[in-house]
Formats: sequence, structure tokens, C-alpha cells
Amino acid sequence: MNVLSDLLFWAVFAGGLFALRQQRIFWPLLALALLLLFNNLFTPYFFNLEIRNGYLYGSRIDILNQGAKVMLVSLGMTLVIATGGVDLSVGAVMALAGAVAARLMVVDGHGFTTAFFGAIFVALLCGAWNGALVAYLGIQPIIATLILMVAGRGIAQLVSDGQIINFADPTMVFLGNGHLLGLPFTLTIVLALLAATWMLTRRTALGLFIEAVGDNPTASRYSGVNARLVTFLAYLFTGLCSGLAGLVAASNIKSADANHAGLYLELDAILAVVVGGTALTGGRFYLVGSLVGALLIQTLTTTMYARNVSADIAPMPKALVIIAVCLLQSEKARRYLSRFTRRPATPPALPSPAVAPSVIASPAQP
Amino acid sequence: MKKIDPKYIPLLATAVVMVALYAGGCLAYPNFGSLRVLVNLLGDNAFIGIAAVGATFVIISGGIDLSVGSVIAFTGILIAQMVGHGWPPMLALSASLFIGLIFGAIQGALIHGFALPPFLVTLGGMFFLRGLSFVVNPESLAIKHPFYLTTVRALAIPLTQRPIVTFPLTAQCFIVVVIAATALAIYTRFGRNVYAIGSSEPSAVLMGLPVATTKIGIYALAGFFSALGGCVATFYMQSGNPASFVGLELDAIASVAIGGTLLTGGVGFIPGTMMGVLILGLIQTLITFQGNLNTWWTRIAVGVLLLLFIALQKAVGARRR
Amino acid sequence: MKKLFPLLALAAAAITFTTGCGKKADPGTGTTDADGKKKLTVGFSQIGAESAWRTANTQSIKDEAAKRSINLVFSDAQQKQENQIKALRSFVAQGVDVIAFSPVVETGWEPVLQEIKQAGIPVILSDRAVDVSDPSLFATFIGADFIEEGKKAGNWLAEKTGGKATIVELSGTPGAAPALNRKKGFEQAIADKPDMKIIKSQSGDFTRAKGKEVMEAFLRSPEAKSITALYAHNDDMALGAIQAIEEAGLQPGKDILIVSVDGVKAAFEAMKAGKLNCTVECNPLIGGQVMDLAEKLAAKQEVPRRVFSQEGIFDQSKAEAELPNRKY
Amino acid sequence: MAEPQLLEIRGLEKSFPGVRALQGVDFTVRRGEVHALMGENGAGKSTLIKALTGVYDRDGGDSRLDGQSIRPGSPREAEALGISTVYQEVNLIPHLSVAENICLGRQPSAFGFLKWGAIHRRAERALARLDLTLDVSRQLSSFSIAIQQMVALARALDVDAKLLILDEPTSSLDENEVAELFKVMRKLRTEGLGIVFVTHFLDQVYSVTDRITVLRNGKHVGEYATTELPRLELVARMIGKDVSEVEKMNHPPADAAAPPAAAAPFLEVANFGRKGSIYPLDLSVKPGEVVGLAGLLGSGRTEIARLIFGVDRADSGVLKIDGQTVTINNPRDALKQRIAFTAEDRKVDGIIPNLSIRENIVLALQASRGPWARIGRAEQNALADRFIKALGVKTPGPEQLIKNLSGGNQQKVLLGRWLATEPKLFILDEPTRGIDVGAKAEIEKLIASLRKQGLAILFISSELEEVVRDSQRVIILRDRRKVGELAAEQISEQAIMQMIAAPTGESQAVLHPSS
Repeated sequence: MNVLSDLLFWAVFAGGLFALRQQRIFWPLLALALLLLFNNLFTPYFFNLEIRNGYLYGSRIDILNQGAKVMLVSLGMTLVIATGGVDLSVGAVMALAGAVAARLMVVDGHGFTTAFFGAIFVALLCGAWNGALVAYLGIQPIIATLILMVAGRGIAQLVSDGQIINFADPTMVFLGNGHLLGLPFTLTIVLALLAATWMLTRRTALGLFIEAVGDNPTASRYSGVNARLVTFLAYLFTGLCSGLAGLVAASNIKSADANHAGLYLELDAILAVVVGGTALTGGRFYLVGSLVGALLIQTLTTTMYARNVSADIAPMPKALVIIAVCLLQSEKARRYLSRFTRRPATPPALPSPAVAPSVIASPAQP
Repeated sequence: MKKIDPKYIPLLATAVVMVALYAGGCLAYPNFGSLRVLVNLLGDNAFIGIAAVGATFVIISGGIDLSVGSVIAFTGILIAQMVGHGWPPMLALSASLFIGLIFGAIQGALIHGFALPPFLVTLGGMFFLRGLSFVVNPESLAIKHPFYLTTVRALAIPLTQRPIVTFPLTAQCFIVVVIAATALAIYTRFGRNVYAIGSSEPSAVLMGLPVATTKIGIYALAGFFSALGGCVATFYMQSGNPASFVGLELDAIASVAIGGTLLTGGVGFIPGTMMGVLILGLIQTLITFQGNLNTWWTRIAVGVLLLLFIALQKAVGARRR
Repeated sequence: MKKLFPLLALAAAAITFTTGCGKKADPGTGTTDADGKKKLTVGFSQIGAESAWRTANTQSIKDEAAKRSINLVFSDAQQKQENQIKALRSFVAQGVDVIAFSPVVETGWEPVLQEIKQAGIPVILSDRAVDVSDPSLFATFIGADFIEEGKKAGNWLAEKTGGKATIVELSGTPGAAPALNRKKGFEQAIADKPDMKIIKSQSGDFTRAKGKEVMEAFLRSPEAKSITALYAHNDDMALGAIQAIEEAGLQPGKDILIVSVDGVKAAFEAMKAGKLNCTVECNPLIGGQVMDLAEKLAAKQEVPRRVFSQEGIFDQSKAEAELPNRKY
Repeated sequence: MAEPQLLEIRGLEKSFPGVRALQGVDFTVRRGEVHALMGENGAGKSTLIKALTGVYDRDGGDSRLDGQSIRPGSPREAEALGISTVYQEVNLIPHLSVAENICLGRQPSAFGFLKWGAIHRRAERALARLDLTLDVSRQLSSFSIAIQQMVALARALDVDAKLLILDEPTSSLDENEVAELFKVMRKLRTEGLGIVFVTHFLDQVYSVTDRITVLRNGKHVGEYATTELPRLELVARMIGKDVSEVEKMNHPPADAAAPPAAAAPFLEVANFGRKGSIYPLDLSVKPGEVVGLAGLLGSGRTEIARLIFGVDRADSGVLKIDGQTVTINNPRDALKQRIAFTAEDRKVDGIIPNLSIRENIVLALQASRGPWARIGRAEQNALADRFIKALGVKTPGPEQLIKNLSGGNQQKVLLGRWLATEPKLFILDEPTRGIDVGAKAEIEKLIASLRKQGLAILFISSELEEVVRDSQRVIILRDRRKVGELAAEQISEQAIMQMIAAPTGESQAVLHPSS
């Protein structure tokens, strides 16, 4: 049964890879495939998949479930990075959203709906704050979001009064622990947010504007694009994503832990986005790529656990991935590489010879 | 009176805030004005201060270094491990300083050589060294060498006898580093080139400055200072802990910003960074003296200060234009 | 514009002041109470607020100080040793009468304790020990015997299973005293039971989230089927693990026996629900004992070097009766 | 000729991907002369200077300084050889002091430590050579651009410079400041320096230079003694004409048979200007009319376009659309008024390089509709196909990234971007620059057809021929001022050239030359 399902899995995966071989997403997907293949061959039981209590169950499901937080955040982060910015405050916003929801339910005795929308509202406020600093005050994104990164966790602890607030609201618990169609409900949230992000960016013109602003801000402005509004909205949306991720994180452990929720998640999210093919300099963005990047990171972590490697060492392979991805994206590195392999350089950017000035005949040569 | 050069305004503001915090503390709490609090401020914040000095150079050059906390932790556990294996402390200290320097230089080479964003490269460096620290030793390790147990204490300079207040080695290192780094920034070509690159890298190229070596040098220097911070931290804690100093880079960057260094590069002051570090320390001390405030007020206060100083820099910058 | 700058600076100072020293009502140290008796000032440096146990511990100390109108200077280190050292040195500067603290890790306290000793302030270690070469650096250590806790857990499990169990272990923060000693005690207890062995042990950092994540990984391993028992170094990790076990379609408390340490309220609820089998109490409510010691030390009275907190062991049979008594 | 020239360049070659920027260029500079290097955009001036100062490595040719063959690999090496440069944009470090800027990289030091006293004295000495006294410890950015330019000059002279290159140093200086600079240049000339002077201002060329070298399209056009080259002739050389030829060629004014333009102008500006950019001027464009803006580079052509389109804000005057006074604060406002603008620098201000042709085409129209009313994919495809076909964009398909197109095709896509918004006024800033002959002709044809469809067009070009051929009215600019206007039959290359070439003060006299 397992051999069969493995074969089926690989057949689908390989088919997908082949279909996407021309796409930008091919590379992160290939990396993910290689890591999974390694586990399939060398990590016993990693590929076990069974049905327990009517739910699908196995390491691969864990990866999807545990990776949900990074996936959620990376969706928003993708848009921010596409505008040429970055948001360091996502982890702090997660902690804040979790704390707000838990406080509203446990301390103030509100129901799930109030708690949910209260938390999302606060997260949106945080996004708006970041967006205003970056888009309207023109502060460098790293620095502008650093403010909330530093202060946000403090505010979260203020909200939770420094306590870990436990809650038992069934709806809230369902967010991070429930199942739908045998799969973790978090996956549904991720897919829903992916769909929403896709709708927001691809069914409106925001996606086009974000890419235009990130790729060439001046030219976009000259074309009448409201670059500031677009940038602002990207940060606002990231606030929403962080808020959702914070709720999922809290729900996962049925408690809001302002100290640890989303700690250093911003770095994972940025990494996921960059691995997924969106350049840190802005421009074209790849939502699904970011999700694959997030899965790659989570697979790396889960592999560590499964192989009984201390999770403390996990940052090392992550670091190597970061540098490798950076180098792959770097024009200079590619040039060195192509010189090294002595292959002719990739075809130049201008296929048809542009404008040789000599062509412009000048009748007045003395 | 000569008009104040606008670039000094943030620095002055820093000084005013620092003095105000200190004066306020003295008024509000007995014993706050004691010599011991002053000595503690310097001694307790020495390692972060030294690392922040390194970060100042990076930020003046228009870059950023996120690997600071990991380098300190790595240096600490490495020294503890080496001394534990019978290395003489001096050798262990020099070796770790050298490793810090080389590590920084590699980061610099990646940043300059491949035109990679400093943010990502140093993020990689941060992850890498954090993991490596746990490879060296997964648990915190005490350093029990006579040098640490007695010499470090003996090197403290006695200030008063009743009560006994001494000026600890860590604080001495901090002062020396600040003076040396200030001299490096003001009195060497390297230092001036850092400012030039941060202010306008294309101009620096056209002016014929050695941009490549300077940029690699800046990150090497930051690595060195972080490692030195790690050495000082071992004096302070007499132990190494691979899990320690997580997130310290943010405190360092915040201190640099509060110290009047322009985060876009080109303007910055080593003594300002020292004041920034002391302001962070003062806030912490004030909250401890208050005794019933939650420490996360520290983070909120730092966030607010950061915002104010960035706004101030922005205002000064806008006025000049 | 030139005038704007001092204004801004003042505003900055003002804001930090309102945040930094908002409530100035408390007049600080060295004050006297209504009777003209000198009020005792105790500095307490807490690790942080990483678990329910810890916050209960904090609350107990704060409550007890208030009850005895002891002037408590409290500081939360947010899991950072450097913060804790700063706080301790600041206590010295403030001239508190007694210092108590729960060290984040065992190592690295020598210099600051030396300084406190020079200042002539007695030190109470609360809850966790330190690793120093000079035993005179602290006056007394109050807290649970972590080794004993480990032993109790091990013995209970041995008794319950008849000396036959395949165990996975969720350990605490690497290097922390409770993690080291609860492991040590447990291993001692099962050393003479050849059929009890720990097949996997990883750190769950004393947090729920990590406990859950690590347990999930355990349950995916090839040996997953053979696991019959879980030993968690604290309740929070056990509670996280319970979720992981349930998601694996197993019944916590039945398919896998779970024993943990701490005895927080949530653990009792879990026991009542049959999901947790046993918790070895590690009593966080040691505020009274700490303040007793502090008062004695301030009065220059002798105190024992080692004070154990009062604690018991609870399994499911006692859980329901005990639950209403649990405040934390 | 026994003594070698100071600088002697023979047959210099330099190519970039797709462009031969310098083709066998010769250039000589003598000791003690000010030598003007003239040419329009893309003539190769800056490439020549960069090759000379070691920023670029040459592909071929030879350069000699004092008879020695040189090939500097960096600005630093060039400086060591005695070649110093002052750039148009002040390439100094704004945050550092004047003294540092003069001495940076070569500060006096002892045992590795800088001697600040010596630095200040040296800087003061260097400034004294330019008859300038400043507080050298003050931050550079606290001084005016003119002073900054002087500091750059002082820095350039601080090394033992033999050859001084001034690359458009005057473009941001006012008249008095220019006079100051010239005084210094003349003084340096008597000290035996060779000075290469790049400028667009003819008056300046005639008042300070000894000889002139003209480049055009990467080629050497000629070298002349300033006194022997009449202004008109110089302008002709720069724009690639021969004066006698121009006199013979009497271009028919553009499309005389065109329908008469509407009576009321679509755009009207009065006393419209911005300090430091363009002096206030009046201008109007009617529907169905092409108004050409003629003038040399730096004369203010682009600046007008930027003001009208809201890229920069005017600080004087009014702007009327269809007789209504409106304020245009940014390009979005302009877009709302149905104004379109293709910028001079396609790469920087025009294309979104990593987006497809389709996306580049729909961008402005989408921006005008706002983010929520997305143009459907079918409509996008239709728009893209329509403009690819209508404008003859040569591409495998609309999903090609625009950065992979040739310059001419990129330009067509950008025209498509704006035409999609159905503009009423189209401002074209050098739409034909840097593209091949065929594409040029197509774009000119397009301009004519758009005009016939009733668009108002403001057409900027450095090709006089084009301006004459395509415009119904021509506004002539010189030194950031409007110096004249020609209409209908008055328009001829000769008339325009005369107005461009006229020394300041004579402009009014030639305002309406009879043709």
C-alpha cells in the first residue's frame, strides 16, 4: 500500500515538475523534491501515510500543517518584497494578534467572532502603521518595520499581561487543529488565503501595479500608478496575513504565548519568498513559489526532527540555502559560474541588435 | 555663535535624552545617582556596546549586519570549549577574534563580490553561526580557568572602598574600543572612506577610493568587533552559551540609530552609538529600579525612541533639501 | 526650526519617562512603614514568563511580598541571562537587603555573585541552582529537588508499568538545571529496570508549541509503534504532546502513558480527562518560603543551605479532588 | 610639431552590447588651451571621457599623454597620471566637509593617522588657487551647488593635474557663477593646463574655449579653432548638417495640406516655469497640431515636458486645459486630463523591464481606471495585439518581456501604452532617439496620423530635420529660455539654427526672420 502510494506521489510530483520545467517555480520545487526523495530513501517511516480517526496522517501532512504559519505570512511578505520592501514585524504582529484574541476571549469573555475580528483588526492596524511609515513618510522598510518588530512583542505582552493565556473556545481551537476532508484545517486556511491573495492581486490590477512599482518605481509613477497607495496596501495586507498566522499559531497550542509566538518567523518568511523566486529587489512575484519555499523550509526542519538531529542545529542548513539562493539570483555569480564552466554566456538580453548608431546615416560628414 | 551643523542635531538629541534619563532617574530613585549605577551601565552593556560599535561602521557604510548576536554567542561557546580543552585563554581569545574577522570578511566578500544584499548575507551568517554554536557545544559551559576566575577580577580598577566599587575589565574594554573606533573613524583613511562609501558609493568610485577593500574591510571589522564583544561577554559571564544573545543585533541596530547614525549611511558617530547603548541600558535600569513594571516596557520604550529618532533624522534631512 | 530640536528631545525624554517611571508612588528603597520600622527590601529576578508554572511562581512571590508589606523590586529577564545579570547588579546599586533569583542557566554567575558578596547582600537561589566553585556565594537554595522529581516520575512509571516501558523523553531547555536533573533523576530511577529504556530524547524548550512539534516527530519515527510512555520535563510540553498524540489517532493516557513534572492546573484538567497519567508536583508557590528566608537573612539569622519546597505527586486518582485547590 | 601634444587620442573604439559608442574617434588637447568637446545626446562625449578617466576600458585605439601611451584602469590611475575630472553632477561626498572632499583618498597622514590640520591647510591652499576662501571644516552639502562645483574643481587640481576635464560643470550654475568659473579656467590655462570643456551652452563655448572638437553618433566630426567656426556652422555640425546644404534644402513645412487646427488650444500655459529648471514661458498646443520644441540639449526642452506632465511642479504661471485652469501635481493628475508623456530616457523613466509587452501596454490605461476595475485578460490581449499590429512592434508575441526588445520596439510599446489611454495631448520627448532609421520613419508617420486624428502633440527632438518635417509650429529654446517661435512657412532648419546659435541678447532680433 505504501509502495503504491509512494509511487503515485512521485508520479504526480514528477509530472508536475515536468509540466513546470519552464517556470520559475521549477527550481524550488526541484529542491523540495530532492529533499523529499532523500527522506524517502534514507529516513525510515518519513513517507508513512495512513488514515487515523478518519484523518490523513504522516510526516508529509505534518509538514503541511506546521508549515502553515510560514506559508500564511509568506503570502503577505511576497507582496511587500515585490514592492521592493521588506516587513520585519510579522512575528511581533503574530504574537500581538494571538494575545489580543486570547485576551478578548478569556479575560474579557467575548465570543470567537469578536476575538477573531478584534485580532485581525489589530493586525491590520499594525500593517497600516508599517505601510504609512514606508509609503507616506518614505522611511526605509527595514528600519520602519524594525520599530514594530522591537515594540510589537512588548505590546503583545502588555495585552496578555505577561501570561500565557490558555483558551478552549472550540471554534478557535478548530482553526489550528481541526480537519477538513481528512486534511488539517490549516491547509484550508492557507489555500483560502492563497485564493484571496490571488484574487486581490490578479483579479484586480493591484498585482500589476505592485510588480510595476517594484520593478521600476519611476516609470510606474510616470504611467500614473499611485505607487504610494500600492505600497501601503501591500503592508496592510501583510498585517492581515500575520494576524491570521498569529491566530493559527495560538490555536495550534490552544494558548497565546506572546514570548514565543512567531519568534524569528519573519526570517523564515523572507527566506521562503526569496527561495520561491521573488527577488528581494522587487518586481515579479510568485505566490505559489513562496508557498513552495515555505514548505521547503518546513521540510528541512521536519527532516531534522525525524533524523533526531537537534533542532538547534537546523539554522545551519537554512543558512546554506539562503546563500545558495542569493548566489543563484546574483547576476555576477552567474557570470562567474558561466565563465567557470566555459559555456557560452546565456543569450544577451537584446536579441535583435539594438540601434547601432552607425545605421543612422549622417549626410553631413565633412 | 556658530550655527550647529544639522548633522549633529540627532547626536545632540541623543545626548539630551541620555542626560534627561539619567537626571530623571537620580531624582526619582535614591541610589540611582551612585557611582555603582554608572559603572554598571558601562560594564553591563560593554559587550553589546562593542558589537554596536562594529555595527556602526556597517551602517555608516549604508549596510546592515544581522549576524552580531550569533557571532557573540559563537565566540563565547568557542572560547569556553577551547579553554575547557586546555588552551591558554589568550590563545583562545586571539583565535576567536581571528575567526570573527575572517567570518566578517567572507560576508563582506559575498556582499561586494556578488552584489548580494547585506540583509540576506548577514541573515545567512546569523543562522549559520547559531547552528554552528550548537555543534561546538549544545549546552552552556562554564569557564574555570584561573585567568577567568582571578585575573579578570584583579584587572578591575578599584574606585572606592566603602562601598567597594570597581571599574571592571569589561567596562575598560568598552571605553578602549570606543576610543579606538572613534580614532579609526576620524583619523584614518579607512574610516573616512567608510563615510564616503555610505554617503555616495558611485561618487566614491569616481573619486578613486578603494571601495572593494573598504567594503570587505568594514564587514571584517564588524565581525572582529562582534567577536571582541563575545570575548568581553566571557569575561562578564565566565561561561559560553550557544543559545544566548539571540536578537542582540536588533538592540545593536537600535542603539546605533538612537546614537544619531543615519540609517541610510554617510553620517554616524561612534560616541553617539555609545550613548545609544547607554540609553538602552538606562531604560532597563530605570525599569528595574521601579521594580514593579514589566520589562517589556523596555521594548516599547525602545520602539518609541527609535521612531522619534528616525522621525528626527527625516526632519533634518528634509530641511536640508 | 532650530527651536524644534530641543522640543523634540524633550518630548522624547518625556515619553520615555512616562513609560519608564510611570508610577512614581512607590518611593523605592530604604523607606520605613507606618510603625517607623525599616521596611525590608527584596530584589527578585525572575527568568521570564515562559510557562504557566513560571507565572504562578511570579504571582506567589508578588502576593507574599505584598502580604508582608515587604518592598519587592521585581525584574523579569525575558529568558536572557544578560538581562538577569544586569538586574542583579542593579539590585546591588539600589542597596536592597536581600537578593533572590531563579537563574536562567546554571553557568556564568560567578562574577556577579562575587560582586553581591562584596556588597554584603545575602542571596537566595530560588527554584534553580547555579554552578559556582565558591559555595559561599549564595546563602541558601530553595526549590524543588529536580533529581528527586525525576526519580519520583521514574519510580511511578516503573510501578505503573511493572518495569516494562519504551519511553520517549521531552527534555527542557538545554543546559537548564531542571532539564539536566530531571533527566538524571529519571535515569537513576529506571537504571535497575532492564526493560525500561528511553529510546528518544529531544528538547522541547519547555514550551507547548515545541513539545507538540517534537512529539509529532517522535510519532513519525520507525519506533513510533513501540512507544508506550512519555516523560516530559514539564506540563506545558506534555500538554503539547497530548495534542500531537491525539492527532496521531492514539489515546494519550492509555496508548501512551504520560508522566510530567510541575502540576499546573491545566495538567490536572488533563488528568481528570484521562489524558495525562501523572504529574510530579513542583510547587511554584514558594513565595512564603522565599520571604521567610529573606526575613531571616535580613535579621542575620542562620538559615539552612538547602530548603526543599513542599510538593507531592499526583496521579489520575487524586486529580479530581485536588483540582479545585489548584490556583495556577 | 616637435613637442608632442598634451593629449593625443587616435582611433578610439568602444562598444556596448548592441551599440558602437565610439568609432575611431580622434581627439587632441594642447597644453594651455581650453578645448570644447561638443555633441548632442549619444554623440559619445561621456563615453570618451569615461574611457579617458579609466571608468571604461577601451576596445581599440591609442591614447597618449605627453607622448606616453596610457591606459588607466580606474579613476584613481587616471588621476595618478595627471588626468582629473569634474562631473556635471557634483560627484563628491555631501556629508563630509569641504576639506575632506578635496583631500579624500590622499589625506596627509603620519603613521597612518590623518593630520587634520594639514588637511585643512591643503584644502585652503587648493581653494586659494581658485581665489576662493571657505570655511573648509563645514559640511559640503551646506554650500551652494556652485561652490560644490568649485570644490570639485579644487579637488581635481589638488593632484598635479596636467589635463583637466570639465564635464558640463556649468549646467546648474547661474551667470555670475559661470563667470567666476571662467575666470578660474583662464587662469589655469595660463598655468599650462590642458582643459577639456564639455557644455551645451554656445555662448560659453565662444567666450572661453580655444578649440572645438565635435562628435556625432560616436564619430569624430571635426576639430576647429573656435574663432574660425561660426556659431551656425557649429550647430550644423552638431546636428549633423552642412550649412550650405541646409540653405539649399528648403523643406516644405510639414504637411501643408493638413486640416486647419482647431481654434481653441487644448493646452495653454502662461508665465509657466520653475526656478533652476526653466524660465517662465508661454506656450499653447491646439488639437490637430504638432508643436515642436527645438533647442540643444540642456536648453530646457525636457524640463517643460516634465512641468506640464506634473513630474516636477511649476512654481509660477498657470496651466489651462480646454480653457479651464487646472493644477497638475503629479502624473496621475496629468493622466486624468488626458495628457500622455513618453520620457526621453526610456530605460529609466519608461519601460517596466521585467514585465511583458502586454502588461507594459495596459499599465497607463489601468492606472487611469484605478486598481479595482481590472482590465480583463481578453481586453488586455486585444489591446496588446492591436498596438503590436498598429505600431508594427517586432516581437514573437505579447508575452515577451519588454527588456528583450530593441530600442525602437520598446519605444513603440510605450507609445502604445499611452495611446491606449486615448490621450488628447501627447508629449513626446525624443521619441526617435537611439532607434533605427526604419523605426524612426514609422514613428514620424505615426505622429502625423495622430495629428490628423485631432491629437494635440508636443514634440521634442534634437533632430532639427524631424522637427521641421513634423511640426506646425516650433518653439525655440536656448539656455532654459524660450527665444522664439516659428509657424508654418517660417519653419526651416536654417531659421531654427540661427535662433539657437544667436548669442544671448540677439534673440529678439531674429525672432521672426523672413523666410
